[in-house]
Amino acid sequence: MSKDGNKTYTIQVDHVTRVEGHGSIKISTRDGKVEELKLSIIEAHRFFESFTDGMLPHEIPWIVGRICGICCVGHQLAASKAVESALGLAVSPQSQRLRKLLNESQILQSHLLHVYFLAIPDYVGAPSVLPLIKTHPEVVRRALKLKHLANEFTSVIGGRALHPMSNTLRGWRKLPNLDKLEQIRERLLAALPDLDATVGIVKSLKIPDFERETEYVSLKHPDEYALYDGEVYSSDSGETAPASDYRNITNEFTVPHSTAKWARWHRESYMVGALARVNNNYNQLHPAAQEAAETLGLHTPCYNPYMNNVAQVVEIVHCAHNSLAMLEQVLDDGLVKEDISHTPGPGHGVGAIEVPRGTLFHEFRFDDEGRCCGADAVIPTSQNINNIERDMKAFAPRMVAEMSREEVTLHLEMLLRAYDPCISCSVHMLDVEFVD
Amino acid sequence: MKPVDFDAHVLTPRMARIIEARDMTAQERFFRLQLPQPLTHRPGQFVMASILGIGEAPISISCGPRHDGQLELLVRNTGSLTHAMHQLQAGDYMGIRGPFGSGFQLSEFEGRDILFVAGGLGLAPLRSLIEPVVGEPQRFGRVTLISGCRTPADELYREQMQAWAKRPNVHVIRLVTDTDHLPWGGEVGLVTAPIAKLEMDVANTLAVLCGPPVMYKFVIMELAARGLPNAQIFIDLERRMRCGIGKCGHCQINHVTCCQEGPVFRFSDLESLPEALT
Amino acid sequence: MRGFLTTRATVLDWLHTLDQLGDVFFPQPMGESSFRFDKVRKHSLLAFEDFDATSTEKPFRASTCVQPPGKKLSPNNEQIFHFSKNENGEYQLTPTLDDRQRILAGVRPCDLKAIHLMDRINSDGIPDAHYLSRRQNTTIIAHDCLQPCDQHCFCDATGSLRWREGADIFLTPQPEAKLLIEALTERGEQLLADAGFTPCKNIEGRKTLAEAQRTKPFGRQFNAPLQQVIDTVSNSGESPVWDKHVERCFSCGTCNLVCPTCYCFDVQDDFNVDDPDSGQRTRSWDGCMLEAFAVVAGGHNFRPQLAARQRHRIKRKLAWLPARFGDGSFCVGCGRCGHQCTVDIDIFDIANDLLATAETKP
Amino acid sequence: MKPRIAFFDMASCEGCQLAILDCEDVFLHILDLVDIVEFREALSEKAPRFDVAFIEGSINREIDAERLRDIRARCTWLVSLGACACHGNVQARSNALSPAENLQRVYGPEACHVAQTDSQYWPLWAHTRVRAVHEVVKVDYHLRGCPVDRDEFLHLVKRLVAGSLPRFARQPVCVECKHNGNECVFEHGDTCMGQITWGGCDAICINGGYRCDGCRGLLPGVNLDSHRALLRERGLSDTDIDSRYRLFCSADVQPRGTRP
Ligand SMILES: Cc1cc2nc3c(=O)[nH]c(=O)nc-3n(C[C@H](O)[C@H](O)[C@H](O)COP(=O)(O)OP(=O)(O)OC[C@H]3O[C@@H](n4cnc5c(N)ncnc54)[C@H](O)[C@@H]3O)c2cc1C
Ligand code: SF4
Ligand code: SF4
Ligand code: SF4
Repeated sequence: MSKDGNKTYTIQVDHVTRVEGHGSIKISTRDGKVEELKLSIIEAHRFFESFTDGMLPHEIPWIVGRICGICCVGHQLAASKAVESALGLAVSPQSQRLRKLLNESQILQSHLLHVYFLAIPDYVGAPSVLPLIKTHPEVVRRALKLKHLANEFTSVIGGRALHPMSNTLRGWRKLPNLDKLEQIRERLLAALPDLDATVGIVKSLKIPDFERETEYVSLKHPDEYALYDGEVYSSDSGETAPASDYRNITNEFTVPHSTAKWARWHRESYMVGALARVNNNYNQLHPAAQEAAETLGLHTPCYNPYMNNVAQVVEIVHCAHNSLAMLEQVLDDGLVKEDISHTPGPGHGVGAIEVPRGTLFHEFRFDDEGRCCGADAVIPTSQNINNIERDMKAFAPRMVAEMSREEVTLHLEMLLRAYDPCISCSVHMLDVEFVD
Repeated sequence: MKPVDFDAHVLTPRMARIIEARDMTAQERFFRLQLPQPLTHRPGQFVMASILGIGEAPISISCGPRHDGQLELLVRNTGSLTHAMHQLQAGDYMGIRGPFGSGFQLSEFEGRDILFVAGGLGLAPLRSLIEPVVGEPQRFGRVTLISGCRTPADELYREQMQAWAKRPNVHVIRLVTDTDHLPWGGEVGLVTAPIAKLEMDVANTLAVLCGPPVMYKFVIMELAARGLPNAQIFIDLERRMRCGIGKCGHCQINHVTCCQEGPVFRFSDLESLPEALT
Repeated sequence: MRGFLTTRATVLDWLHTLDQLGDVFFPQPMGESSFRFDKVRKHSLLAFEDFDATSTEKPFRASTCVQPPGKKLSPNNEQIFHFSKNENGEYQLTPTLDDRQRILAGVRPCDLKAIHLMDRINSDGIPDAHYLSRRQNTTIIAHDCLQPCDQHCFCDATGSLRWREGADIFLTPQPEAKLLIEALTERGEQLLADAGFTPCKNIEGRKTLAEAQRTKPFGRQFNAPLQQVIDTVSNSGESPVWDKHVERCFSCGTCNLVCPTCYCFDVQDDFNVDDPDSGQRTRSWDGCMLEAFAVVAGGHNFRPQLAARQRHRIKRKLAWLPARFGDGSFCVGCGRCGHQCTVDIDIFDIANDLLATAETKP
Repeated sequence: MKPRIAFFDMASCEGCQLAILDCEDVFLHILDLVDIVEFREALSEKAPRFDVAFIEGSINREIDAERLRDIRARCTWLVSLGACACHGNVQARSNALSPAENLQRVYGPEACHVAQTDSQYWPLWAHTRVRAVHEVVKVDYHLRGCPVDRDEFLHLVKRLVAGSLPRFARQPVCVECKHNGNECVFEHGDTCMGQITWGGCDAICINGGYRCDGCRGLLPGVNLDSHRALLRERGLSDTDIDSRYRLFCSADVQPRGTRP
């Protein structure tokens, strides 16, 4: 029975806080039944398709990072891969390794931010991270320390933490400083106990008990836990498809209450992101990360979307250990200045990469002069949003029956935050009809 | 290179306690400071005044030489440091370095008639010379002060000017360009206006000017019209200054540094400095 | 004073041992084609001068470093003092004087003269403690040039090519990748005392050998003797030459910021976020070509026109400071300003243009 | 009382807010100096009034402009945070097309029609033109760059907290590039916008091996003719040059009549 006396009400949460970008949730109930539930994306559009027009190949990865600050590295790398594929440019093993480091540094940054700043406050009943400074100072201090380390990690590899400039087509304009890489390695090593403590905190959180099975989609790679490279895998079909097939995977469509587009593949909706990746590629996680998953009670396949935050912690552990191993290799091998020249020309290419929130696709086309004449990007959040609304619709009747209005609101917001949606991106997506 | 002796504290201020702070106008705040040791300054010199952590700027010493370690400054709110200075109260501290600059040699003024022309805030530095001159009437000749500002509300040191005016041999002309419908006992016009009518013993008069750059050209034209030689005119120049010791380069005017050779110049010396009065 | 003759390789090893005394700096390659005056580390590539242009070893021919070595004596963002409050609530101010030993090696004659001129500036009037503290704890190992470093060089024309004053040790390239090493001061003598180099018996003969090898004429030459250049620039007030040379100028200040005899600075205060009662004052390199350089409170700009700022810059080098110090040209002819200016505005061309217009005047 | 500061985001990548969250090492100390009362990306709290409002992002719709006017009325100082707020940034490139064309390009003709005719949705969709913040309300300070420089942000906050005023050097990127002793980009054959771009970033892109693409906007009164001529001499066509100037739209909207 509803704790709330009034069973007929409408909750409207505009400008949901502690998410990237602007979303709003509307739920109307009548006599304890959910009449309407809508997840709207109210972010203003930024019309990215109009701005890649006419750009030179090397400018694309640099500029499309501006789609989203928090996933700027992911956009930069996806675009680099797409443009390189369009122009047939080779990337050396050294550059590939640096790119993987760059990507994992950003996954660390982003997951830490979301787990500590956006998710944990909900679980301890705080409106934000600020009150935690008084109630849980050691947690906040640890969060800030880890986040700072992850940022500097990105800076040392990429030139700065946001919109890094050192990576370009084919590789590095200016190689990272080896002394600084060594320092980062030492600091990462020293931070491993802080990761254990992070696992400890998240273990103590009471994750809402809700399950809805869906289709889980992520990249898959034969040799490693797929983050930078791989083909697109579906838990429904159990098969992979090449990234260039992304249009047949995402099947984007528009709904009027949202400035972001929606997606579906084998069923009415699918999920991408940390939980999808852990579900699909559990065996390739670093042993320390598998151990963390054990500790945290994350057993695959896991159908609870709230567990996405837990999966993020598992990935934090994975990326830290994996980065350490890669850093050691780089320090052993040293870095050599490589030829990264290229000539702009015509071409068409697609690139896919795993970013914190899921699989990101970029596609570009260049005319005979090497100027961009077609661009498209499908962002994780626009793939997830459909699934989120369906989760909400599935959970809402139970919520309305069992919880107060405040709790309903909180649980809906928490669900949105659990997905770690990047609404900015979802509206900032690229798309143009292609002129073949 | 041969070793050179230096003062390690040359760019590091000493802290001075504010013993009096009050707004003189909406834009200018008056400070009286107590220094650990007296500055032993000459009239016309300046100090580098600072708030630690905010910044430092040249500020003219606006009181005559004194031995009690007190120092008076008048600060106009124009930017980042002076804005912060306007929040300072008695009991707060200011950093002080100096005194710097040439200043005036009192002996040069002995027995001479002196004409002071002050535009706006220019009265503050001139006051450091007017005070000792008015204080020893037997040592100096006739003193005339022309002080102009925008409106009556902007006038500085009003009571003190009224007091000076009561002394024998001191003549004070106070002007505003606009009364702004406020009560006003002085005249209306520019500081240049009274010069033509002044009683003046041209051979024995020294003129001392301080005000905004635009003022100088016109005052000098009037003085020239009265036949006052350039060697008898002193001008107090303003430049950007960052160090006060002739190193930061900002105050350089042709081959001289305003903070060392200036800020007070004899006008005849400025003839070789074409940039001085731009 | 004594002299030695030894191979470059030996000198290199010796330089590496000097870091026990303090930081050792030497020109080293950076970027695609530039050099940086940088700390000598284990695997640093040091850019020596060669006796003749035949050496295939790379990179031996160093062009001037982007930032001159003298800047190590007044670094950008140099701390002047730091402050904090003690328990009694009183401010404590401590001037920051850097008296660590350091060695500037591989300093070319033009930069050596520039350091000498900065010594003059900083000892003049009220001495600058922060510069002098560094300078007096610095040993300079200078290195002769037998060929102009690039097409911008005009050090000979400004009287810097044969400059020796200020160096403690002087290196002169010799055939077969050897160097003549001379102690010029007591300090240099001490430094060389236990280096174990082979003494050179015929120092003068070795110097003559190098002099004979020197390119002649060396670098660009003014169209008149230096004194005439100084006189002409000194007498050039309003001139169309100034306007001509700023048509393409960006007022970007690069020419100031790379010049070894530009020393203007701006001052900044800051307090610490974790303890707002503590903080520091620092100074950073400024430049008279920048628009805001001569702006005072209220917004009045004493040099609003680009041409006036350009004239100011040139006249400081070739008129006012020479007049004030009587030490010849304050432009040492290193060519950096013309080289680094993206639109090729060059003090050398300006001086020659002023000479030409002065000649055509009746 | 501690100054109350608030952050608001309009159309942006939210990177500038992140750049501020990136002050982790000093974050707790900043909180000793100021009260952060709104920061949607990190907090749920909301406040009616504040001393300093930071606006991130460009103004793309009338509903955003309304929201901005409301914020202006509730604060003492208003600061444009980052290139989007200062001059529209990359999304202002869409200003070359009409709003309807832009909508059609992204969402297709049908959705474009619905969006513009269905009153339930049109405020959400009604894209006008991408505007900088100072085109809508008075702006006291501009924190430039894509993203902003955290040191400049700290400087501004510290100065306002201390009762002083922030000062941002009005000088091109070349100054900081030379402070760092970098090799000029022109030296290795590429071209750079450093000479005409507002500095304050410590020339970070050149330090990182790239060039300056002008994300901080044109320095007022720069010699643009000379720059264009120089790029032409370096082999760029006028199309290339325009495309470069428009990369961050830095040459389009100049903040004027406001404190630098
Ligand atoms: C010898 C001498 C004596 C002086 N005596 C006095 C005195 O007695 N009383 C007094 O009040 N003042 C005096 N001044 C003036 C005083 O030094 C200035 O008002 C002070 O330096 C302002 O500092 P600030 O930090 O408050 O202003 P700032 O923040 O430095 O700004 C001051 C003004 O400079 C301009 N400015 C600053 N930076 C820039 C920039 N980057 N770009 C463009 N413009 C800029 C602006 O127009 C601004 O209004 C004297 C000056 C000199 C040289
Ligand atoms: S470097 Fe060239 S463009 Fe820049 S200020 Fe100097 S002369 Fe002008
Ligand atoms: S003016 Fe130019 S050539 Fe002369 S010393 Fe300075 S940088 Fe070198
Ligand atoms: S690289 Fe760019 S910013 Fe640096 S000096 Fe050259 S033009 Fe200026």
